Amino acid sequence: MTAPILIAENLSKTFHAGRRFGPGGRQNIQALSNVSLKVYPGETLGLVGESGCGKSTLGRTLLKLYTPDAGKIIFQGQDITRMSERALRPLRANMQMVFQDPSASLNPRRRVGDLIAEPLRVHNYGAREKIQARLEELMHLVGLAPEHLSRFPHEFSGGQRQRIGLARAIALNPSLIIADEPVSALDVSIQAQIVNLMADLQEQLDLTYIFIAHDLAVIRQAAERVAVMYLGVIVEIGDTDTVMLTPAHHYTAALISAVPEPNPAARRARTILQGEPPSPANPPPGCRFHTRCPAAQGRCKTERPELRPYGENREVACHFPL
Amino acid sequence: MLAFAILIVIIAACLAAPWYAQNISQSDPFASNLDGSITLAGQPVDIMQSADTGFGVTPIGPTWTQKYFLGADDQGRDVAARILFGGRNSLLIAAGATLICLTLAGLIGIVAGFSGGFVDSILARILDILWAFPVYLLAISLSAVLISRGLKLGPVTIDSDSLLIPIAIIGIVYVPYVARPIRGQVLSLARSDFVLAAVCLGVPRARILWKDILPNVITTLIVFAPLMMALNMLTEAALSFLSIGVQPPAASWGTIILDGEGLLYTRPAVAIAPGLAIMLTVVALNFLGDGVREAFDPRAKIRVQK
Amino acid sequence: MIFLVLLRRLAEMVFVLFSISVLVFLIFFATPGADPAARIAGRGASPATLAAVRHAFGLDQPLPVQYGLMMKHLFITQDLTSFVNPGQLVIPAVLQAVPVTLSLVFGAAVIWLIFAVAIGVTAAALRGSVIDRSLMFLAMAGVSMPVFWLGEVANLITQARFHNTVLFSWVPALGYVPLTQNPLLWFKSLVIPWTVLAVTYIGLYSRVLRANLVEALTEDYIRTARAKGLSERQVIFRHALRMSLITLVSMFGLDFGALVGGGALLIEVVCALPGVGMLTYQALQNLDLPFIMATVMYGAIFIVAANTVVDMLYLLIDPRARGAR
Amino acid sequence: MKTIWLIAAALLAVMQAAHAQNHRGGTLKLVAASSDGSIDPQVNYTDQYWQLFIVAYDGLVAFRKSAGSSSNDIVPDLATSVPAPQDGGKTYVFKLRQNIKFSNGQPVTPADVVASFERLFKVNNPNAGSWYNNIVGGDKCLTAPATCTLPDGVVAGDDGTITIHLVKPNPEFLYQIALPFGAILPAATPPHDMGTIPIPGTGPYAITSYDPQKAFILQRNPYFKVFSPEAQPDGYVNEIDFEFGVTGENAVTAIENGQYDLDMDPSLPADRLAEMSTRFPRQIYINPLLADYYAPMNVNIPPFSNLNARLAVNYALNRRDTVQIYGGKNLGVPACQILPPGFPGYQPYCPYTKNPGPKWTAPDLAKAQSYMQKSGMAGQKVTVITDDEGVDPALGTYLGSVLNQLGFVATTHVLSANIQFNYIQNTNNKVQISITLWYDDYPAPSDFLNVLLTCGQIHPGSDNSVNIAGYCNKQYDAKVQAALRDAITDPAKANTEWAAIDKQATDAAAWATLFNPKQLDFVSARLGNYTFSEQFHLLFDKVWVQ
Repeated sequence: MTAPILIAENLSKTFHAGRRFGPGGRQNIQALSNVSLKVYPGETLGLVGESGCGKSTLGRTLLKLYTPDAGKIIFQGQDITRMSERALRPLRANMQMVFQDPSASLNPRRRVGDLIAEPLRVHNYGAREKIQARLEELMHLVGLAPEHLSRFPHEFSGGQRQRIGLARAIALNPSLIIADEPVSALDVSIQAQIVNLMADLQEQLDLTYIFIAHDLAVIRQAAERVAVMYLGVIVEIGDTDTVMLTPAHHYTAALISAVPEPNPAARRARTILQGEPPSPANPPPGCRFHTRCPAAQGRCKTERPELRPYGENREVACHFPL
Repeated sequence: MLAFAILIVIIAACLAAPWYAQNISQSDPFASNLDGSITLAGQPVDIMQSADTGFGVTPIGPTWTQKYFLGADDQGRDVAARILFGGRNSLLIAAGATLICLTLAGLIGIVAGFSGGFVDSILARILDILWAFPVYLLAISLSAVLISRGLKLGPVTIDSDSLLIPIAIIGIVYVPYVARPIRGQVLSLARSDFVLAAVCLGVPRARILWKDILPNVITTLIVFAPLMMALNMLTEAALSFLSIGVQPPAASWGTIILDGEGLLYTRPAVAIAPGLAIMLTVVALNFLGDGVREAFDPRAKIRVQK
Repeated sequence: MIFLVLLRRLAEMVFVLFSISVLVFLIFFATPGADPAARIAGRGASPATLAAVRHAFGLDQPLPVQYGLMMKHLFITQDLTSFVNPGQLVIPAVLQAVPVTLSLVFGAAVIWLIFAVAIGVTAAALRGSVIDRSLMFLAMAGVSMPVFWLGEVANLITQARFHNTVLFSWVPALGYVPLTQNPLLWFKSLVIPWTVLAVTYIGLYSRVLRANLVEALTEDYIRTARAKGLSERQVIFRHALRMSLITLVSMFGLDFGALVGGGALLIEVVCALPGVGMLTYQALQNLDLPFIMATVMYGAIFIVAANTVVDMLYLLIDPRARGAR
Repeated sequence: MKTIWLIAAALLAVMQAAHAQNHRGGTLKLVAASSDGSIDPQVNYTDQYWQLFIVAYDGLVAFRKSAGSSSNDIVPDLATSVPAPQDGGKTYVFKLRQNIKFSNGQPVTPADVVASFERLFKVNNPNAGSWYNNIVGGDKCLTAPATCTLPDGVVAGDDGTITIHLVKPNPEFLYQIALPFGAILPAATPPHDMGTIPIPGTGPYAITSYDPQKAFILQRNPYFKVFSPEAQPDGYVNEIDFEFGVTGENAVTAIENGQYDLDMDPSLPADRLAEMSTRFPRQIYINPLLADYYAPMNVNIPPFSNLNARLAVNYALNRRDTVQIYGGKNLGVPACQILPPGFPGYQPYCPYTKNPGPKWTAPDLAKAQSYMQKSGMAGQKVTVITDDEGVDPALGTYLGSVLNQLGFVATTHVLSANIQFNYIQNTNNKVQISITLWYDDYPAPSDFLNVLLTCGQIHPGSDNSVNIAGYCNKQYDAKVQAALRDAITDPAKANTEWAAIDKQATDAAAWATLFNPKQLDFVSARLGNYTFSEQFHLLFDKVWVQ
């Protein structure tokens, strides 16, 4: 196997919410706790979990949009954890992000051409004509007409806006794109178009994706490997098919069983999760899932399970895997 | 856009003040004219009319002719011409103060909201202090100092009779009213996805500020502009009324109301006319403000799209 | 938790008040013609006498010491006296003025709330009609009038021009009559100032209320209410108005605080009401630092307190605000 | 014949007594916009409160309580007679009256007199350093007020005499102790400004309460018996209520309605004058004031350091216009010189008019322009500093307009009346020209010519530097000193000298005198026996309200 393009080692990130003496006092929300991850060139790694589990935080931390409190991020062999923004800037060309809500991630007051040209200008892509040519090429790549360059984002539909977001992300020929729920704001029919477009682009441009989603169906369609997160921790990681068909972690199983199965014959016994997920401000000790786990035992309450290899290309963090 | 038209008319009229004084009223609205007289219906009439008993002198009332159209003030000056001249100062001060207020508020709001941390805390504290300082008290205190001694700040020297003093004072006192929402907006902009996207693209902070944050802030400032100008207009009038705004012989609508206060019982037109002028202008500005807000406010736009 | 919040607010308030007091103190000493010794000593005092006065009043001490002394007299021993009327205690004078200002602001508030709700609801119910437009224009005119000017004009009409007509012959001479002394006269002497002060706020509040109501009427829950067959009036009064009033309450808190804190200065001066605003105005005219200090502190306390109360109300009304911030 | 005369005299006395009895009682209600400071008679230096102090306190001597110029005379008060100066004008011996009691019931003793003079220093009386330090030991008291004693200055004899020794002769000493500052107070009065706490006195009225936000109230002094009718007659009214917080327009209305008897503020609203004079002519009293409205010009900074510029202003000023602003020709008399009409040493003199002579007639604009040209000051920036009370802003605006017509670039700054007088005195403020008003303290020419125009009255950087123009001329000062000396021995000669000094000061044009104002009192319909003293204006113990 080739060397990973991105390695995350024991990343932790805590947010401080509220003021020390403010209403409710100061809260420390542990969004990431000792997360480790490797991403290989050319693959699509899915990142899945309930909302609030820290997957978006992980995505943003990997891109150094947030600075981790502890741990290491190694991108293309370089440790970027403590790099200054200025030193990081050349590397930014190689790692990009696509956001969930294209209407929020595109400044409504700037024209599409201006928006897409922004990275080209910042990274001194070349003269005006060269940029213009590149813009048209990009529009073509994402399936939009070059005439649309002079329009404003609000003149487009949601799907078209996401195409613009993609065009901007690929403008500098990055190697890695982290797509943070890129399709969850879109209609289902459009979702497939975007997922297909992303797959096409991956093929053409040799891209690596981290594809964040809460929708298992999308992950199944888009990702070869999947990492399942719960309360700031990766509980299971492995090939998508393996994980989906034979989940090893009880949380993964519950997640999968919650997905409506189109084929009634294939319906399995459903594991229904009890209650709300605990607050990330006050995560339970031991296995973070033990409060809701059907198989929880005494040990789960005190001892935190580490991510351990479990079968081929798979790791699970559970004392009593399925 | 009627409001806009009215404003244009008012501004034009005030700009035409010298022309009016020279060609219509034919008097110097800044020179006392205590022993002059004019001809009305063929009769010479004193501008300052002494009572038969020898007590009290009453200026001539509205003649509704080109000279002394609205009568004279206690210096025998043509009130109509003074209102036009005064309007220039009132508008100038209101506009100047608006400019200062919005610039300062924009700067403070952006710096506080975008830099966060220590700088933000300091600036937020300063805004808190200004906010809790009763507006008129602050304005009056500052005026008391500046009007009587002028301002010397390093190389900058402002004469105590300069219009810049009321402009600066009024500009400063309302800064927190604008800076607070701007700071809030910048804070939310700084956390917005498109700024995050820009960071992700490797856009330098300065460029993000310039390209992504500033245009949004400026839009907000433009929405604020007519409303602040209306507020400043009223504040200027109040300060001048308390004789700590524009200093004689210069006039503003506020000082003319003050002049008229002493003649309220005999010549109410002197005080009423500039008050109406203020009201008309402020109404126009407020309506203009509503218009601008509807044109710029994203929420309003969404509603239109629906 | 509320206790902690209050504690934090209190600390903030103390900080703000401290800064304001320092600011006032410095502004005062930067003001020419404000040498308190010269004014205490009287006209024509010789330099030796001036020096003696300066010493007797501690005005020869360094500024920080003078500041400390003043704060001690204002807050701890509470026996701060005027520079202009020697021996006059500042705090009783302020306390004496408070009922006047409260009378003024309370009455005006009652008037403006009643009228603002009536006008706002009418305009919202008849939105788009000529009545709506005229009411909103009048409201805008109310907001746009200089309040001191309106007061002058009201005085002109009720005290001079039409004083001898049936309409205004009941209006007593300007000034304040304590409620305890003669309730009827108290009422009569305040009606005009109340009205003048209320006009701006009627304009402001009715416009805000109308806008809120109109927006609320497009919300889903209102559609549901309509679907349930409620009449338009019921929709407005039971549902839309209730939500819109929250905004109004917070506006009201801030405005009320500012007015009680001395924001009614102009109207008090114009209508000759010896309230806190008038006291402040006179203190500023006299450059009577102890009085300026006391009234500014008083005003700032009210403004900050009003802010706090409004924030607290928000916490109580809107649970979402608790987690945020 | 004789009996008839006697009967007639007796009848007259009875009638007068009945008259007095009929009018006795009631409350005199006074009103003003705001209060005026301490009610300590040895501290307060305002005309308003002096008017009240003179019915509550007595000095050893007093100004006669009468109308007209006889009110400028010194009469015995707590002393049995007005002493003639001894020892070349350096010693005065007073004999204290017996059996006089303070309003707290204590008898007045020589010890009270001594203590009162010492107290002048202990409370830092404004004139302690300019008048009373002439008492032997005064200068020492000035440096250490707290421990002030005057063992060689004010000496109480066993026989009820008080002997006062002066350092040098002073022709105005009796005037200076006849003012409320010279009030004799109980020796036990605390040695600091009493502020709002009333001090017992010996007059027909005693201060019973004072709240600067509300009212100043005097009631009859139960211990008062008439001892010197010229100095301290019994009053008619039982109580004097002086209320604060009612401004010009409202005060006029209230007096028209009979709610108050008199507005104590110095000027009435100009736009009500015509109405008052036509509707209530019998309630108006006009009396000349020994006062100048004037525009001091700072002779030490440009442009008025140039004599020609000052002359130009003086020639250009239309003093009739200023009188018009003040309220019309019946309320003021145009003037050019320093001394007001009727003052000792007054000789009518006006060089700054169309036809120079004793009277101002019209401005001489041609001369003004030629002086202006000579001065070369055209285009200079000038700021007129005026206050915000009464007609003063209008006078300031008018002066600015005149300056602009002359070719200056003038603006007018309006300052609060409470600070303007101090502001224009302080040399640090670099005031070029201002509008102000000076009332006499007592009828001696030095009160204008010495106090307002000699070198000794300039205190750079101080808010109390009453020679506002900064005029300092050694030769002029010498003349003033000579006149002061001669006043002791030969008052007539001194007055001639004062007239010459007045002329010299007028010619130096350190001021532009505008006019001598008159006092207009608008009183209620019920107020009777209006008696106007030139020193203290309306005498409250003379008027009746029923």
